[in-house]
This record gives sequence, structure tokens and C-alpha cells, in this order.
Amino acid sequence: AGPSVVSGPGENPGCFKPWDANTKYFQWPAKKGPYRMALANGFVGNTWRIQMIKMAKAYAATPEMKAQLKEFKIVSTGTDVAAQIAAMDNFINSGYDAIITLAVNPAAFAPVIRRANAAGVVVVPFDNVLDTDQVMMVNEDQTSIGSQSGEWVLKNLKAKTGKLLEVRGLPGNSVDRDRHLGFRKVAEAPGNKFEIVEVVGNWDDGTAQKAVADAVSVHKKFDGMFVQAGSTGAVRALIDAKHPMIPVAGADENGFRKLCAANAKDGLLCASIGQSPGLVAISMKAAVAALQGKVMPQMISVPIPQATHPNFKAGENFYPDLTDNFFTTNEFPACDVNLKATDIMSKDEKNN
Amino acid sequence: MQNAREPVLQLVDIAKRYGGVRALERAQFACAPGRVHALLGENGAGKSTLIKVMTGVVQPDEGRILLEGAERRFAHPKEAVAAGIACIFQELSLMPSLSVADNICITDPPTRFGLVDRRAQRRIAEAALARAGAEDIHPLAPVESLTLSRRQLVEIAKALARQPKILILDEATSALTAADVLRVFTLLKRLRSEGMAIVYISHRMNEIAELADDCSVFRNGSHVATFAAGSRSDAEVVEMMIGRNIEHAFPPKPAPRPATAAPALETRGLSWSNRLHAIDMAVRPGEIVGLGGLDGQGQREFFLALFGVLRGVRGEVLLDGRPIEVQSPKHAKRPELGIALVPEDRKTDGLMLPMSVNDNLGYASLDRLSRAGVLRRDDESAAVAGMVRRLSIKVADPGVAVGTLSGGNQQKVVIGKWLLNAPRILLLSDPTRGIDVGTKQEIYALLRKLAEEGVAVLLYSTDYAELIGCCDRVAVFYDGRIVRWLAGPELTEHALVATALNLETDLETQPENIAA
Amino acid sequence: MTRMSSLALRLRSSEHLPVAAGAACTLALLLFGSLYSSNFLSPDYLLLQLQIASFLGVVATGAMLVILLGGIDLSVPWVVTVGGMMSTAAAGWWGESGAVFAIPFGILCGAALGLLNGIGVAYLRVPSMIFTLGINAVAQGLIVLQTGGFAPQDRATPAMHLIATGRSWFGLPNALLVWAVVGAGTMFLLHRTTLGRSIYAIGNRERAAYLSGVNTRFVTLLCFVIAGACSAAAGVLLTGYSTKAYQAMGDAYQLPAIAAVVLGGTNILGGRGSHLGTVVGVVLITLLQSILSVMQISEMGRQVTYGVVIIGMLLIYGRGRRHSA
Amino acid sequence: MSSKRSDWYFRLREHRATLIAVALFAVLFAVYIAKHQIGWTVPVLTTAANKGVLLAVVAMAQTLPVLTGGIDLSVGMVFVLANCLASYLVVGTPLQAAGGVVVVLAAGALCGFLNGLIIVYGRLQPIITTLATGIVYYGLALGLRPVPGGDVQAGLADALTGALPGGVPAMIAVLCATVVLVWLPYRRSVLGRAALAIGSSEAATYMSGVAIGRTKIVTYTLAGLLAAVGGLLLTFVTFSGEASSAIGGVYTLNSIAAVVIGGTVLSGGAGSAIGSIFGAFALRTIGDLLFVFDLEPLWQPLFQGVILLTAVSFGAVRLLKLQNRLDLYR
Ligand SMILES: Nc1ncnc2c1ncn2[C@@H]1O[C@H](COP(=O)(O)OP(=O)(O)OP(=O)(O)O)[C@@H](O)[C@H]1O
Ligand SMILES: Nc1ncnc2c1ncn2[C@@H]1O[C@H](COP(=O)(O)OP(=O)(O)OP(=O)(O)O)[C@@H](O)[C@H]1O
Ligand SMILES: O[C@@H]1[C@@H](O)[C@H](O)OC[C@H]1O
Ligand SMILES: [Mg+2]
Ligand SMILES: [Mg+2]
Repeated sequence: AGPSVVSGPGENPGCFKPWDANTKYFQWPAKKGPYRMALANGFVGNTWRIQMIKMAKAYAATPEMKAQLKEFKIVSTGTDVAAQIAAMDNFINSGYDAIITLAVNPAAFAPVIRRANAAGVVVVPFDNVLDTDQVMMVNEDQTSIGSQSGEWVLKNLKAKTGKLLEVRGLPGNSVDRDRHLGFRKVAEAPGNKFEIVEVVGNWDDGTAQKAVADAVSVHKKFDGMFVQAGSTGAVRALIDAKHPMIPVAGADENGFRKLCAANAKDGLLCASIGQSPGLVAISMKAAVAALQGKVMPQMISVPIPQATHPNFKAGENFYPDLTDNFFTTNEFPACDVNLKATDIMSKDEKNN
Repeated sequence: MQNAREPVLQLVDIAKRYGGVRALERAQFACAPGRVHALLGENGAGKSTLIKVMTGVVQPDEGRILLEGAERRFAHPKEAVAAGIACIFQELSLMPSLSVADNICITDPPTRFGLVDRRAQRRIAEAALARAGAEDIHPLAPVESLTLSRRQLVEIAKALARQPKILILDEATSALTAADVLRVFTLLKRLRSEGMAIVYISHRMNEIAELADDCSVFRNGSHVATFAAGSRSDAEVVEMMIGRNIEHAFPPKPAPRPATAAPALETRGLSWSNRLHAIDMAVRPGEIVGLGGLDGQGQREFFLALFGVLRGVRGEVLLDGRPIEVQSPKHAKRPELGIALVPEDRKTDGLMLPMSVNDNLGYASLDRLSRAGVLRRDDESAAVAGMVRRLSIKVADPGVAVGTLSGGNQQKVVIGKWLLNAPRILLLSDPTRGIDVGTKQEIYALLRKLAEEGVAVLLYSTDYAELIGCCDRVAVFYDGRIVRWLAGPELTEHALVATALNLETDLETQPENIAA
Repeated sequence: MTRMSSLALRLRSSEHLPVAAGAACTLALLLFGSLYSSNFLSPDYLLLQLQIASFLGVVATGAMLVILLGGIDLSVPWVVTVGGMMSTAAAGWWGESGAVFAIPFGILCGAALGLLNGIGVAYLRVPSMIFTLGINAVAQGLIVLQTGGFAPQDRATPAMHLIATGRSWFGLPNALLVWAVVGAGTMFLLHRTTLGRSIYAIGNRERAAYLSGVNTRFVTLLCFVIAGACSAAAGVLLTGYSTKAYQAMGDAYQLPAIAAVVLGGTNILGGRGSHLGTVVGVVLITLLQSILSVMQISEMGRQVTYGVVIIGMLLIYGRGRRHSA
Repeated sequence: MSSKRSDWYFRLREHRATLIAVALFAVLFAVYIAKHQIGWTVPVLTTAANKGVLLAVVAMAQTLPVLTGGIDLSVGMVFVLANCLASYLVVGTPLQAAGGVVVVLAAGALCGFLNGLIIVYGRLQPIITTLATGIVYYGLALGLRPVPGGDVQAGLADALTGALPGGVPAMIAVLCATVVLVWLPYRRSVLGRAALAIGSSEAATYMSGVAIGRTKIVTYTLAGLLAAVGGLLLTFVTFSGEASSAIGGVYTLNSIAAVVIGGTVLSGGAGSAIGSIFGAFALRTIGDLLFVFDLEPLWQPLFQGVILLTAVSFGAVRLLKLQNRLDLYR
């Protein structure tokens, strides 16, 4: 079975914004609620994922969602793709209505999605999405994250030559590739003559920090930097090396924004552009809408949350009292997803 | 002159050096079909090295090997095996977790369709075990479940299964009891009559006398003499081996102590699992008490129980009349207990082979050689040097790995390690296994001296001559019980063998004063 | 001729060969790097490498003790994380006074996990490769729960930052001094104490060590405790370096630690090895990773080179002798 | 003494560890099925098999080197490399795909062969050799698949990940075929015997005149081959290739855990790939329990860790009745 392809416009386009003009629309036969929904997560060992899981639970507990859900089950299977596929199969076999998934490896999900379609189960991959137009997915545009970062860095350099440091993410991953390509497309656009030094930071603060420290001690001076994630560590390395402050485009970690705010006076210019764990909530909402038979865009583009110098505001887009590892954007007013940062991580946080 | 027939295997001018150590230097050797050729020499003389050369385990630095007149090189043991040379090595070459049958057929198992034919293999194993006189060993039993002496029989069966032209036994009987040795000898004599060439290494002179046709003596890696067996007296042979003659093998025994003297160590009704049953024993300071009987009758477990290794030991142990409960070897060796155990298997239980002689010798007495856990290395070197001298351990530099010493010298290191801790109760499990006559004599003298200094010595041995020559009294074990005490004139080989086989069970005749 | 060969033999059999050869490889690596950029030879760069090597060095010290015993500790990644996360959490729970206890508390938590490792390996006799893997999973579970459930503080205290990044003595990184102290302590432990002798003995033959009257299980336990403490201490250093603790911060330390120990000449099966060798191995691995990173070889090229260089160096000087039969 | 014992006593003794692993799996799986919403049905079994057989095959691969007293830390990476290769080669017509299968398996065997060569002729310890070659194989995989992608012959994949007419998961049949074609001949051959002998005592095996080098090389080659079988099967499950070091690491470590749970001692000389298969199944079922028990999501990693620890500590029960402490130190 699976969804039928219909013509737009779709439901609630403010929230479920189609990816681009060519995006198809899907419609599933309407089912009566409340629904049984599952979240099949892979890896759990980082703050983003923990925040995402807490977000999912918190969102499921909102009155709006609670009314729709008979059951909401979360399973994290680790980094083994086969285990995650088996978990999805299990949900399909057991008659769940919808499965939200953050895939270990999205290229691997074609067969299980076929089985889901056959069983009439709505599957919504988000964050790490698939290279396909056969599935309804929710994400931010990764290439655009890269290109926006590039544009911002270039704008703040005011020159078309110099040395840029690009800190890449986890090798072997499409998100890493897309952000990289987006950035390069801008930085290497005709007319630009940048020397770009590329190091691998694994999206991890410690690795990024070491890689940047090494690069700085060998290359001495960079004019600008783009960090996919692990931005706190990357900036920390600049500060430790007493490298002059430069424009840095990084992700939306709270620690990064704290550093940006604190060091702005010394010339640290930042763009903080990130992937929000709140994507999970939009995916849940989209799944419910699809189950209700609403017309949905195949690819839902979630606005890329960003904050740029000099707009870092404590308590508004970063939180001095919350952990450095916290991801700052959780609210999506257009979708009526309004979970406060302090609702996600504990309120009695004592970071200061 | 010594043999009419052409030699089947001949070694000419063999030299082998390990760094600065000359294990062999211009060594000569030849053996002929239908004859048993004994290799004699003290520990470290180069006997094992010579046979390793014959079997392709080590490659000589110089010299030639002639097999049936043609020059050969064995680059790998499998080449020697293929050439019909089978060897029972001093360090057994069995795979412990494999079954007896797997071990016997390891080199060349029978196959069907390229796979091991387990039925045929079992038949071969059974036949080989039967030839070795070990029908009682189950071919499917894993080797690790067998006692050392059984393993040695398996090793012999394994060599026989290859139908060799030349059979080499490097101290293959050292762990066997007299009864088993007898069986092996019958077999070897038959093989000899069938035309096999047999090379035999042993430190037991009586075995050589009984079996050998020819003898070659080695000293310091060189060939000293070859002669027909019986053409020289034992004393002459020993003198050739060690460069001096030996007067008495065993030191004189002192007069029996009065039974009233308080025992240093006493056990009352010591039992464990189903292996030890109500063992009563009392050893007075200054006494050497022997443990006799067939191998595996509970003697080792008795030692392990005293040394704190076994769990669930019942009965009482008294030290100087005080009841004690030994919790562990660590506890046993504390000065207030002063118990030491020289285990029989030096390779697995006694030594850390890759570590230095120094580290091994000092290891049981580190408490004495350290302060607050920090080693006093000068004290340690002095103590080690003293022990090397006292036991005349043949080692140039105590910094070398103990694994490079000859078997006998390794054994001395195990003994020395415990002597350094000044034990009051010394338990020895077959301590002269693989030790040459000269050294043996030194060890016997040493034990007697220790006894005179007040140490209570318990000696388990598979060598009846040793029990008779060395011990004041002997407790014969059978099936985890002491079936008989032998002392004084009663302590004869005949009595030992008979009681060991549990032929006489008239325990009533047991004189009270021996058991106490 | 004989003198030559006996010298060669001494060198081969002694523990100095890996140290000398490893140091030579390190120099070669630097010279090779300097073809790309002369800055690889600058004191700045070298001091930075030593600072960063200190984190790995502390982990490898613990890893080496366990390897000397004939074991292996696969719980490094999450015990490092526990060290970082728990020290900062302690600072959060107990406020001002917490900062004082933060570092010892983090290390203590690592030691506690090491204790569990030790109990499993020494007393339950589970192979270390498996038990420590389980402890790693448990540590991860605890940290996920702790972060998600209690939102602990994860900001490094000023003391941690100072220890990890400061340079208070002749411009030497403090982290390097920490490593030097840990290293000196380990060398003393291994070569001058009865405990050290027992570690080697157990690695060679635990059974013989036990029958020599040594509480081998306790010694094993102790080594795992020290290893846990070392991992956690590295976590604390790393926290100071990053100014925060975070999930999975120890992931990058497991394999390099093992590789460094082995490149330093320690026998992976236990019983043989010198701490100086491990130090050289750590420097070698750190430099190798750094040079490969900065030279911008493709990720594929980096991985292949990394693996090939490790094997190559071991083939040069780390080959086992044929067991002398 | 021992002659009183009958053959079956020794046979049982030999296979005791395997039987315990079977029992452990049976208990865990029974709990899983009992708590499962739809229980013992073809889809549930097929899902479990698709996941379980992957690890089982890699665990078989790991068993071979472990039996010789070695270890192969590169199995996970060969698994990943084979997956990446297969995502290019096992495509097109069934015939082309079959050719691809052969190439993938050959590549895996080649990786194993290289491991063996370095271990035997380079005289390096297996653990460190394969740690390093694993990094190299991962690098190659990354070269093949910088990002996940590729495809696989769908007919073949669907057939192998589905169920056979009788309702038996096809993967189980594949596993049985692997056992019959690789493990049983190996175990019963002269070579497999020699491998066990090496694990039991390498020096004794050498002195017995057994070709040690050849045995080890074949053993590591077969391990590479089996790891590649696993990678191939993964491709059939995922229809794509991915160079993930995380997956490589997970399979390597889990394969070792499976081998241990399956009763093969890490020091070598005794054990069986059959035990490892059930060890792998047991491990996988532990993961499945998450699905049938309602656990707080953030408690799940801890739960899995604790169960894993419990499973591997299971053997410690025997220590309770240990009478001779020397048995601790074998
Ligand atoms: N692998 C080795 N490395 C260094 N030295 C060795 C090695 N093997 C043997 N040796 C030395 O060679 C000499 C001869 O040893 P070998 O084992 O042949 O003596 P043996 O006559 O068999 O003595 P035993 O009667 O004690 O068994 C000894 O000094 C020994 O230390
Ligand atoms: N003295 C020895 N004791 C134990 N193992 C040994 C000894 N000498 C060599 N080996 C082992 O033998 C292996 C290689 O030896 P060798 O090259 O002789 O192989 P091989 O048995 O001849 O096999 P093939 O000729 O079939 O390749 C190594 O793994 C090494 O560990
Ligand atoms: O999208 C990424 C997410 O998948 C990972 O777990 O954490 C960092 C994010 O950028
Ligand atoms: Mg000898
Ligand atoms: Mg060869």
C-alpha cells in the first residue's frame, strides 16, 4: 500500500513546509485515533540524542499529543544498523501505526520502509534522512547549513583571499558530506581565492579541539573557520592558542554561544547555525497528521535556527545556566511546539 | 667395537650456541638399530639440545647429521618426524585440552574424504596405548584430566603410533612410578628386539644399567666417551659425568627420634572431597618423612591441603601443637607458619620461565627482601647470589631468563626460591625429577642438613630408592588414605611396591611408634 | 664478531630496543612531517603535542598495567567519560567546597569502576576482554541516565583547567608534569616494589605466582583499580582541556592506548614491557595522529597509513622471537 | 580410573559449554517470545533471524582464530569492507550478482590471508596485527563508500531475508549452510585439529611436527571469509553499503562476547563455533528484550549493559563449587 501521491497544498504549511517547489505530496488513508506510535532511535551516547529523547517524551505528554496517542514507545538500539532495522520490523509486526526514526544509516532503510508501506505503517525518518523521495521525512537542509555558514564567514571576512579552517564531522556520513559540499560551493565560488585547510573533528568537542590546536600550531594563522559541530572545542582551541579572534561559523551548542557572547568584545564573530533535537517533535506531529489522512509534503523542511553576532541574548537564544552541551533551539512556534529549554533539561541545573 | 651394525643416525661435530652459552661443541653421536643408546651427563651437559638437533627443533650452528649414511637437515620437527624419528621430549609435547586419541594421532591422523576418521583414529590410539601398557587410559579423555605419569605414558604411545625407526626418550620415565617403569622397559626391550634404534636419557643409573647397550657421556656440551654398557663401573661413569666421584648417594640417617618429641606438624583426620580420607600424620622437627605409593593416590592433594590451596578441608592441622587453618599459600609462607611447597611441575607451577633467575629466586621471599613494599635490591642480589652458590646453580648471570637453564638447574631454582624464605615445614613434591646424580646427592645432603637445623621435611617421590635412602619414615598412600607406615629395616623396595599396590592390608601389624 | 652479536643479542632481548627504535621512529616521523611544514619542528608544536600526549599517556599507563598482567581493559572510553562527568558533577553538587573534591571524586569514581572490573576479572574469573566490555556498557548507561535524568553540572573547575592547559613551570605544560609524575610513580611501582614484581610474575604465570604465596587476585584487582583511576584522571584532564565534560569524550582513547603500549614494546600477552617504552609509544601515536590530521590526507588515506605504519613499526622491532623450544 | 567412564561422558564433557549456551539462548528467547505481542509467528522469527544470523556468522569467524589461541580484531572491519564491496558488486542480473558474491567472499578471504601472513611470517601477535589491519580495512571501506549508498540484487536479498515455504527464516538456512560448508569440514579436518592443538599448546604442537604456519594462515583466511559472508548478508538486509567504524567495532566486540558466552575459552584449544552461534543469538535476544519490556528510554543502555555483564559472569557460578583453588589458574 503506502501513501498515494496527491497534489498540494498540504496541511499546515507554516509548520510542514515543503522542501522546495518540486516536493511531492503524500496522503495516507485516514485512521481513527488514538494511535500507537514508536520512536526507533539508534545511538544514544551524546547529549543531542538524550535531549531529543527527553524532548520526544515531553512532547508526547503535551495535551495536544496525549489526546492522539494511545501508546508511545521509545527504543534505542545502538550503532548497529541491523538491530535498528529489526526494531522497526518488530514495531511493524506488532501493529504500530507510526514509527518515527532517527536512522543509523538512512541508505539502509529501503527494505524496511517497503515492509512498512505494505503494512500501512507511517514511517517518518528525521535528522539523518534518506536519499529518496518515497518516504515522508523531516529535516533541516544540511547543504544549506553548509552554504549559509560559508556565506556568513565570507561576508565577515570582507576579502576574497586568506586561509580558512574547515572542521568536518564524522567521516562516512551523508550529513558531513552535505554540509561540506554546501560550504565549499560558497567558499570556492569563482572569484574566491581561499586556501582551505580541512581537519576532521568527528562532531566531537575534544577531537575538534585537538584538530584545531594542531592546525593552528602548524599553520599559525587562519582568517575564518567553519565547524560542523564540536564548535565549543574548536573555539576553545583558538582561545588556548591565543589565536586572534576571527569569524567562526559553528553549530548551535550552548557552550559555543556562551563563548561567542563572552568573547565578542575581543573580536570573536559567530554564526551559530544548528540542527535542533526538536525535529523529533515536528516528526511526531507530522506522523499524527499523516495518520489522520491529511495531505503532507514528502519532504518537510524545518527552518534552520540560527543566531549571529551580535544577537546572542542570554536566556533567549542561549542559557548561561545550562550545560555547554545543550542544544539551544527547541521551540518551533509555527508548529505550536513550545517546549522551554528548561523543560527539557532539568530545571535545577547548576551550571554557572 | 660397540656395535656391529651400521649407525642409522649419526651426528658429526655438532655445535650449538645460545648467545655466549655453548650448549654443544664438536659433539659426536651415533646410534644403531636394535640397540638402546644411553645419553649421560649432568644437568646442562647438552643432552636435550643434542636431541633437539636430531629432531629438527633447533638448527645446529655447525656440524652434519647423517641419516642412514645420507646427509640431512631438519629445518622443522615435521621433517624429522617424516624421516622416522620420534621423540619424547623432556618437556612433554602434549596438547592438554585435546583428547588422548587426538594427541596420539596429531601428526598424521587417519582420514576419510579428507576429514579425520575418528573411528580409525580411536583404534590406532587404543592399539598404541595398549603397546605402551596403558590400556586403562580412555582414548577420549582430555589429556589435562590425567596425572603426570599417565601423560607420560600417552606421550610414549604417541611416539609409538608413528612407527618410528628411531625412538628418543628424554627423561621419559622421570615421572613414572616403578611399576610403570617396569612396563615401559618391557616394551622398550621388545622394540629393541624388533630392530628399533632407541636413544635413552635418564638420570637414574639403575635404569641405564638395566636397559642400555651403549652409553655416551657428555660434559659441558662436548662428547666425553662412548662405551658398551657394563664396561665401566657406576662410579667411573659418574666421575666422567661430573668430573669427580661420589662416595655415598645418600647421607647417613640419624638415629630415630624419640616419639615423645613434640611434632612440628600434625594432622588429625585430614579429609578433602573424596580424594583424602582421614589422614593422621605427625612430623617432628628434624625428621624427613616420605610420602610413598603409586602416583595420584592423594599425596599431592595432601600437600595442597597443608599449603592452603584446597577449599573445604576437614580435620585438624596443628603446628607446634597449635591448631591452624591455612587459608592460602600467602598465609602458609608467613613466618609464624613457615610452610613451603616445592611443586612438581616446575614449568607451570614453579617458575615464571621468561623472568630472570634473580626474579624467580627472590619471588617467594619478597617480604623479607623489601621494606614497606619497596624492594631492597642489594639484599635481594646478595641473597640470590648466595643461593646460586649454595645450590651450585649453573648460570652465568642471574639476570637471564630462567627458561634458558637446563631442566635440572631450573629445578634447583624452584627449591632455592623456597629455601630463601627459611621454611620450618618443607613440602617437596618429586623435587629431584630430572636432576643429575651429582645434584641429587647435593639435594639429599641439603635436605638432611635442613632437617638437622630443625626443619620438618615431607618428601613425596616417585623414586623408591630416594624414599628409602632419604627418609626416616615413609607413609604409603593408597586411594587417599595412608595404608601403611614403613621405617627402619621395614623400609625396602619390596615393601614399598607391595604396599603401594595395596597387596598387604594387614594394618593391624602397624607398629605404633612409626605412625605417631 | 661474537662481541658484536652478543651486544646485538642483549639489545634484542632487553627492553631498550623498543624504546630506542620507537624514539628513532618518532624522529623520522617528525623529519618527514617537516617536509610538509617546518612548523612541525617548532617548540610550540612539540610542546602542544606533549601536552595532548599527556592525556593519552595517563590512559596508557593504566592500560599498560593491565596488559602486563595479561589482561586488557576495554572500558576506557566510558570510564574516561565517567571521570570527567563525575568530577564536574561533584563540583556542581557541593558548590564551592565541591570544587575541592571535584578532581579526587572523579578519579574515585573511575577507581570504583576499575574495582568492578577487578572483581569480575580476578574473582569471578571472567576474561578481561569481556568483563571490561560489559563495564564499559554499564558506565555508558550510567552516564546517559545521569545526564538525562539529573542534568549534572559539566563545566570544568578552574583547577582542572589550570592543570590541563596551564604552563606554570618553565613553560612546560602542567599536563605534561602530571604525566611525568604518573609515569615516575609507575616506573617506581614496576621496578622497585614487590607489587611491581608481582605484576610481571602474574603476567608470566599466575599459577606459579599464586603458589609462591602471592595474593594474585588482589594484585590483579589493584591494577584494574589503578587503570580505572588513570582513565578517570585522563577524563579530568580532558575536561580541563575542553573546559567541560561531555558524553563519549573518551571514545578516541581506547585503540590508541593499546597501540601505544604495544608499540612501546610491552608484550600484549603480558609479563614483559617497560613504562619508558609506553611513553615513547604514546608520543609516537600522538604525533602520527597529529601529522596525519594536519597533512590533510583523505580520511581513507589517513586510516590506511595509520594502520600500515603501526604494522610496519612492529615488524621492524616488535617481532616476537620464535618460542625457544 | 577413566576407563570406567563411557564414551558419552567424554562427549558430553566436550560439548558441555555449547549446551549451556544453547540453554541460555533458549531461556532468553522463551522470555522474549512469551512477552511479545504476537509471539511465535513467522514475521517475528524472521526479524529475529535476520538480525541474529549476521552476528552469528561473524562470531563463527571469530571462533576460528580464538581456537588457535589468537584473536581477530579485524572481523568487524572485514565485515564492513565486504558490505561496501557488495553494495557495488552484488547487483544486476542474478548471474552478475553471483559473480559479485564470489568476489566479495574472495576479498574477505584475502584480508584474512593477509592477517595470517603477517601473524605467521611477521611473527606479530594476532591481537595487535588485526587491530592494525582492521584500521586499514576500514580505510579501504571508506574509500569505497565515503557516504552510505549503493544497492543490492533485490531478488536475492528478498529471498534471503524472507522466510522459506515452511515458515523457516531463510537466514537460518544460510547459517546452516555456512556451518555445513565451512565449520564442520574445518573442525573435522586435519587442519582444524591442528588449529585446536595450537591453541592448546603451540610449543607442543610445533614439537609434534605439525605445520603451524599453514594452519594459522588457513584459519585466519577462513575467518576473513566468514566475516565477508556476514558483510554480504548485511548488504541483503540493508540494500546498501556503509563504511561505519562504529559498526565494525560493535561487531568485533560482540563477536568476542558471543564466542565467550558460547563457551570457547579465549586462550584457545577448546570450543566450538556452534556455541558461538548460540552465544550470538543470546546476545541479540538481550537486545530484543528492550522491545518487550517497557523500559524508560534513558534506562535502556544501562539495562543492556547490566544484562551483558550478567550473561558473561554466568560462568562464575562454577567457582562456587570449586574445591581446588589451583583450578582458578589454568
Ligand atoms: N634456548 C636456550 N637459550 C639459552 N641457553 C640455552 C637454551 N637452551 C639450552 N640452553 C643452555 O644450553 C645448555 C645445555 O642445555 P640442555 O637442556 O641441553 O641440558 P641437558 O643436558 O638436557 O640438561 P638436563 O639434564 O638438566 O635436562 C645449558 O647450559 C642451557 O642453559
Ligand atoms: N620452537 C618453536 N616453538 C613453538 N612454535 C614455533 C617454534 N618455531 C616456530 N614456531 C611457530 O611456527 C610458526 C611458523 O613456523 P614455520 O614457518 O616453521 O611454519 P610451518 O609449520 O613450517 O608451516 P608451513 O611450512 O606450512 O608454512 C610460527 O607461528 C611460530 O610461532
Ligand atoms: O544531527 C546530529 C545528530 O544526529 C547527532 O547525534 O548529534 C549531532 C547532530 O548534529
Ligand atoms: Mg635435558
Ligand atoms: Mg615452514
